[in-house]
Amino acid sequence: MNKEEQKKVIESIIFSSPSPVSVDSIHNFLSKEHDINRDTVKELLASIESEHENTPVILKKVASGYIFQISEKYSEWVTNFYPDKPQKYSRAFMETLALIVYKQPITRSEIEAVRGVAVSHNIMKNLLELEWIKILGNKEVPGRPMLYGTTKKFLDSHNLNSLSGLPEIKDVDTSQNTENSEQTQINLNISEGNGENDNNLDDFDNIH
Amino acid sequence: MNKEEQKKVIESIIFSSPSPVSVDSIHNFLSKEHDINRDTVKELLASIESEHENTPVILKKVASGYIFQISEKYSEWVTNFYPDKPQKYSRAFMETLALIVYKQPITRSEIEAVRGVAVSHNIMKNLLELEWIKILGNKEVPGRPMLYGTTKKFLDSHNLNSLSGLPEIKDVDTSQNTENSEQTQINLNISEGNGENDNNLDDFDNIH
Amino acid sequence: MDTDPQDHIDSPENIKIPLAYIKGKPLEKIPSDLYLPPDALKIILESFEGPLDLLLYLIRKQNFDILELPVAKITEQYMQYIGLMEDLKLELAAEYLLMAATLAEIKSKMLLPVHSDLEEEEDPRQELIRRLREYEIFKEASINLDSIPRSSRDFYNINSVKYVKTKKEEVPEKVDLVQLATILNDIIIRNKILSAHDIKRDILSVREKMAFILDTMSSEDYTEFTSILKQEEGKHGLIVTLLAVLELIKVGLIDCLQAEPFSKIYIKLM
Repeated sequence: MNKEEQKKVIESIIFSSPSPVSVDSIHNFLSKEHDINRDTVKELLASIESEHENTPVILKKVASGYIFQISEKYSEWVTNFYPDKPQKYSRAFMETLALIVYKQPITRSEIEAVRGVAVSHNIMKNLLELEWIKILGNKEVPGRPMLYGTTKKFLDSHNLNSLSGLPEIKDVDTSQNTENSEQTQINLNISEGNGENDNNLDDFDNIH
Repeated sequence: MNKEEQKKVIESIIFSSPSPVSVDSIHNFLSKEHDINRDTVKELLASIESEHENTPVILKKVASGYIFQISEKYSEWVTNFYPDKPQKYSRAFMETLALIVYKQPITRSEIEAVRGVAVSHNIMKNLLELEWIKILGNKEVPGRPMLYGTTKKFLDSHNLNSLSGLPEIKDVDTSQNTENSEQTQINLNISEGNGENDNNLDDFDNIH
Repeated sequence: MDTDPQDHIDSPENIKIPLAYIKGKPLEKIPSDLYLPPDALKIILESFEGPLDLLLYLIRKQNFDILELPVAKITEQYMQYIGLMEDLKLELAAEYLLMAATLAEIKSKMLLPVHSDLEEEEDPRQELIRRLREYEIFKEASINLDSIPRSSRDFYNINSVKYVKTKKEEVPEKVDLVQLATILNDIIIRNKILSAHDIKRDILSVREKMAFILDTMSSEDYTEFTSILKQEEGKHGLIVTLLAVLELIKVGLIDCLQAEPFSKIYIKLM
């Protein structure tokens, strides 16, 4: 097998592999049947690399070996070819958001108390990064936990002018409310708070 | 963008795709920004195909579109490179598949009638998970059992463009066919159904 | 083994048929001087895909013509295999026994004198012959199908070549506001059940709850899980009810449905 053939075998192996292929594994494989040393394998790889230099698919050396990759020039085309999958929000994400939307201002531990499970750090981070929620202030209780509420961006991205545009929730029976006076207080009508960002804060101020 | 550039974009897309890429999806994508018609896309694909003809990487047309493949000449090297033997399917699995392939649309109990034994839940689950078969609809008999047929992915996995590329089977004797006129009828119903299935079922008709 | 299986196989009028091939050599009988572990024989017998497969094997090994199916001989041999399987305490699928009954029925019909006025009558073997031929066709088709080139076995696709995603202005997906409201409702209802107070322990036993569920549930309609909870039983009641439901599912008394994770759970009597 001449060098050109060996190069083609190496190309085939790297192309068919889902993960990078190391010099050693190529060398081990080829040296089973041919007298080939490790440096030759490296030379062959270098030659394949330079041949692919200006093609859409380039040979790339990464930590664990060699892999073919779409060249930078064409990556943008490929990125655009694949439409982003619509993100699916988890149940935990939706529950957390629902509580913040309807029960703001609310602390993390209040969310946890109602949901019965810890709120994952990722969900809060995600909501903050989306800029759907923000920190409204601190609750004046021991530890001064942060109070969360929704942002104008949340309203904008859901085509709402104000929180009063949200679907109403069914009446929760009163026994629950009275029993949970603290919550009722927090509950204090966000529905009054209209639209603008700052109103959220106003509401918050009103509560306290 | 000239034709050479367009070819490179197409190559990048096909290389990066996890499954075969259809002419239509390439055409839809390119025509968003460029004035290009479907026939030109086909010409470009033909040109890519011929350029790769004697390289280790060839462009292949299968049922759901175009995909790059290791050429036959180098496949054996690849097989030998990987120490793991590819998955072998059981006889029960292959017999069930054969019945679905050649007698689609077919219900589970029809498969069982021919094989003389119950079809294990795992085999059907496995075939559905491989996406080699899918549910085509329900048979209009009491209980409305599900009707199964093969998918484009099944054809793709066997380098086929249509079911007519499969090995032919001996005729089950003619008395059988007349007796089974009901099935033929169902066949027709489904092929009217949804676009994508059409090809499969048409091909299926061709076999018989 | 107390009974020597070869007694069954080698009755004098039978043509020897190999039980199996071991390294290419036919194994026609179980050598008496060699201990063949029952497990090995089990594997041989288990390799049949069903009664039709076993029948085809018996027919083909002896070069019989399917169309002239010698029912008497085949039935006898078939019964010997069944006997062997039973001796080995193989779990015989019902299909094997059904086929034995079918064969016996055909055999007895064949023994009846043919009346000249009933000439039109079907050959009692006809249906079985049809089934055997049909099965053979698909058995062969499955072998052919297995041999055509298959992805990742005979040829290799190059797919998912990596690329570096260029950054796009990402527009986050909206949430469904109606769903958001529904979810809040669910939380509140759930919370009500969970937050009930002052439950005396030991009042609720899982057994008792199982009885209650069996009593209140119907086998006709599905009942939604939360509807069997009693608010006054609170969290403890929820846990006991859940345990009771799981227990009932385990023993196969009730059937449980859930369309997707976190959606409502429905149960009914089996």
